Amino acid sequence: MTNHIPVLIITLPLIAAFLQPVTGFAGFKLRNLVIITILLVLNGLLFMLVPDVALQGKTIYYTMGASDPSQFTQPGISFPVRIVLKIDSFSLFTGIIVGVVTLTTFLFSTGTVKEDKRKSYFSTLFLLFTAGLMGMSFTNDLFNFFVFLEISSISGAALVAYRTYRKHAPYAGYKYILISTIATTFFLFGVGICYAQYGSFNIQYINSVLAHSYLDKVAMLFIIVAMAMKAGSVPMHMWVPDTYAEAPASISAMLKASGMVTLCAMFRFTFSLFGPSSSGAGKINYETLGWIVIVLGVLSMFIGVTMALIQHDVRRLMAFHAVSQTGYMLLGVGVGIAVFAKGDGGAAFKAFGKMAMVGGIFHIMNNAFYKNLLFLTSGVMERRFGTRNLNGMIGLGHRDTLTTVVFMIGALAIAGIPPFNGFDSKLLIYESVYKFSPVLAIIAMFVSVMTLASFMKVFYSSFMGPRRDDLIVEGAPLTKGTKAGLIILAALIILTGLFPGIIVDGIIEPAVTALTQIR
Amino acid sequence: MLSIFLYVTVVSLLILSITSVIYKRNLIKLVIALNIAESSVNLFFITLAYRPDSTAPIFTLAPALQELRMVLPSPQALILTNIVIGFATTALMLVLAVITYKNNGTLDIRKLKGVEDHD
Amino acid sequence: MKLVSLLAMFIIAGFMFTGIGKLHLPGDPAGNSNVFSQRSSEKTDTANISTMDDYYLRNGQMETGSNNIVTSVVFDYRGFDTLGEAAVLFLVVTSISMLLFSIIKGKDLEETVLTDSDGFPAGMTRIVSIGTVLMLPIIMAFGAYLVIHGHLSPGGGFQGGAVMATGTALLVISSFVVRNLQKTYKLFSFFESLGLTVFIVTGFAGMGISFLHNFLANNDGSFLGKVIPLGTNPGFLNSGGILPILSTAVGIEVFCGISIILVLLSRALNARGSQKGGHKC
Amino acid sequence: MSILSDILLGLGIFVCVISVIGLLRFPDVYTRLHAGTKATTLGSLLVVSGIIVGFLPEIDDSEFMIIIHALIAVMLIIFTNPISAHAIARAAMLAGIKPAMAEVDEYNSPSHDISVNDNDTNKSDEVLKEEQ
Repeated sequence: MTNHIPVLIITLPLIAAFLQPVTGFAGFKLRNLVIITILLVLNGLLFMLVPDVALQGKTIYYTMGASDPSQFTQPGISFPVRIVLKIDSFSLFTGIIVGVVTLTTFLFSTGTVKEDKRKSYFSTLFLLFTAGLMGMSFTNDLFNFFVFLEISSISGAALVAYRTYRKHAPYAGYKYILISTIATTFFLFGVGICYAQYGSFNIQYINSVLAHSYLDKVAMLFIIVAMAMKAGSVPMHMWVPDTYAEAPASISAMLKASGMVTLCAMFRFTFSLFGPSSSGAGKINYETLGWIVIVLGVLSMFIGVTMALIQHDVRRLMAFHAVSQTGYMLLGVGVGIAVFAKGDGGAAFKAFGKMAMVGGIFHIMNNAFYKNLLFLTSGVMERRFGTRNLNGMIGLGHRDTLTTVVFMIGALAIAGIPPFNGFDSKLLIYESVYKFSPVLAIIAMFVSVMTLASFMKVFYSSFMGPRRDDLIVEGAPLTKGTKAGLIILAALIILTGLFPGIIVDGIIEPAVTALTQIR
Repeated sequence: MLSIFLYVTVVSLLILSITSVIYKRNLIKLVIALNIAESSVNLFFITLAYRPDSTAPIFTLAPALQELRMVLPSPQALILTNIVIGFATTALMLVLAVITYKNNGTLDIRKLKGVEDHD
Repeated sequence: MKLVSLLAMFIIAGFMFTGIGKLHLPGDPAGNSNVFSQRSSEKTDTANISTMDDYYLRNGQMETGSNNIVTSVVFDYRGFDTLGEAAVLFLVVTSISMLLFSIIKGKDLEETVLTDSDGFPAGMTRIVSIGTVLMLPIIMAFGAYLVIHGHLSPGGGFQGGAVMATGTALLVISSFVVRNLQKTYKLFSFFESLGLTVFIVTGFAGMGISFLHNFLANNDGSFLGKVIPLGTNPGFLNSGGILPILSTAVGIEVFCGISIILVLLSRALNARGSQKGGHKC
Repeated sequence: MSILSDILLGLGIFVCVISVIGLLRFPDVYTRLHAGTKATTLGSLLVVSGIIVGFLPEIDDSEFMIIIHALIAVMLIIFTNPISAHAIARAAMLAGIKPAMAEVDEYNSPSHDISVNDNDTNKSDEVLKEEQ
């Protein structure tokens, strides 16, 4: 059974979702138990793969329906004819993010989403969202990636509109699916151009025969634009505040995870699909591409944080911070891309480019953890006061000690204060980007300071101040599941912050190596 | 030049649909625009699969094996998938538009701009 | 903002218009157009093949036991895509019922059938009702034919299911109203779930070798496993391995899913809670 | 035989093109329905008969199948097109869409079993106008 792990990771949530009409009738306790078990099993399977894949650098293939599934191609032919799943260190890294985020988010949502008939639909869609994100992480087939992208975006849109009684929630869902559909149409166009030239959909095969023609660059434009649109980087970030603000708190966290996975996929397409291959003649100009990514990143950072400073709505504020944090990752990886194929034989890449990429990729993981924690605590705040407006919140620190502590942890982590995990990845980015271009590093630090200021505002206005029990709408204590979700994320933030070496050496460094290795 | 005409149609449809996404304000019309974009992608794939003087890739009642030429099968399978996904997206968007109309009393994007005001 | 996006659109359009000149001409795709010229009877024949599609055309018939190569691509070679596609449909049915059950409340969940003096439903005219009664069996039979013969002739689970769902659409527009929405929904939802479960369980049944492995094809010939002769043949219903099973499962799922969407949408548009008459949306 | 088939095909396509122009040019639902269903019924009938006539001289198994399919298609078109046109027209009337540029007396007559509320009609017009 061990060599079937890749397909089990994707199909287990699918089965659980398909059986929801049955388990949903059997009572919500059983249903929650089943889902938590499935998500725990998923995490277990993912961590089972860590010794083989991340530490020893093996690559696991799974060919659907073939007589020998662990082979990449069938005997006698040089190209894969079936759908292939591929687990290398980078996709495992993506999968671990998804696994941890879905587990904690579902634990949180057991206590916060109202338990009624529609909750069954909620958990079905949640499981399908998980399956879509897992499929996006592990598939090695462009069209299959498209299918899973659609699964995640449709379930995301439906979940954004979950609270239909709110005035604007359906419109936010509409906006999300509109953007997603445009993005997936562009993506499919890029896939079609790749297929027209090489007659295949397999990422690894296309990369091995890539000719770096003009059409490839057009295809790359389409695919990168689509991915950036879904990830919410700056020119296409208009949908982010509306959707993140109107969705339930746990779904905002899931949308954030979806953005992270899309970003990872964008990096994977940049390197593994359109990266340098052995056969190609005219290479893609990596320096230009890197600078484009860097400019997008800096714009995202700056616009995101300046827009966040003036917000009075806690969720919109956090959504703009999500845009701003995306900028850090784009900056780190962009510096890596810019020096990736420089003419100095990879000296600059070894000197600081790889470190910048490690910083950027590490920041994806850290950001997924602390941003989720912040979104979840904002859910608690919204629930307590019945509003998202910061002017209507005061003195929550007197009531909810746990929420206060975890919000503090998340806010300090996002601002890059030691000893939390945001500090480690931001330090890596600052150091390496400073060697590339000092101005960029200074901008990044400035944005970090503004982030701290913005979160101090939130903390001061909602947690400090006199105790006002008359403003509290919902005073029931948090359930065990909600607390467990918050505590797990906070513990992960502190552990990653205290021992960054283990994570970087164990997961991040192999992931970057797998991403940038030249076939 | 005539043979490239199909590709020109594909690109024109895509540009048409994206332009109407930018300029139209009615939620239902946006759905129609996205459907046009999806049709353009479907046409693109079907164009890639075409071979002259070929039959559909079905052996039941096909001509004899020696003179058999068939069009490429996998783009057809893919656009089958894409059509179903497009149907799903369209249905969900229409439902969201209906509920938006019930909540706000309008389908005009300009009047729906008040998303940012909380509560 | 609009000007910026329009400018970006024009840049992308420029890229596309310069790009399409470099695409291969329609009717001149990659691969060998004479794939079948030297076909031997071996099971996996790799000579004279340069692309994935050539492989499908040349070996698909023998490997999957299906005369229709498109079906064998949909359900066998790229079966995982089809699983995802079925999941998309399930997903959208789930989300639509989640969203619409928040609108349809109280009395809208149950509705009595209004009939005229001769027992036909009121609302639409007699012409439409009689036309529906006459057309419904033909539509259902044709849909079932498409589903079952998916591996022999053009068709398959999705197309057949959609054709069958047009029968539901006919019932809806000719005002054969559903008496109890909850019960109908539960019935359809059960069968939809059943179809998907059959699909995925069939996938797991081949798990001894690999997920979605076509373990029934080219067997003894008693049950869906007939070894079909190479090349053109009249088509045998009991060939195709797991393809007919998957096709039927998908057909049931699509029929029930689209029916749920149609019924719920028509009911939501006629919901009394919002406005009188249901034609405003 | 083949000349006859070509003539029939050409006529059918001509009628279909005319109906498309009608769809674009006519002012309201009812006249568009006229163009969209009646003309296409005739057009598809002509096209199908052209196909049948074209296949008649050299008849064998697969051609025979095509002819049978075409005949069934013709029968279904003849049967369903008028019914669907009727259903659409009635739905449009139930929805309160008035014919453009036409004075219809029986529209608001009390003998008609479905009465249309005038306020609703105006409102739906507003909704239609909002998109500009």
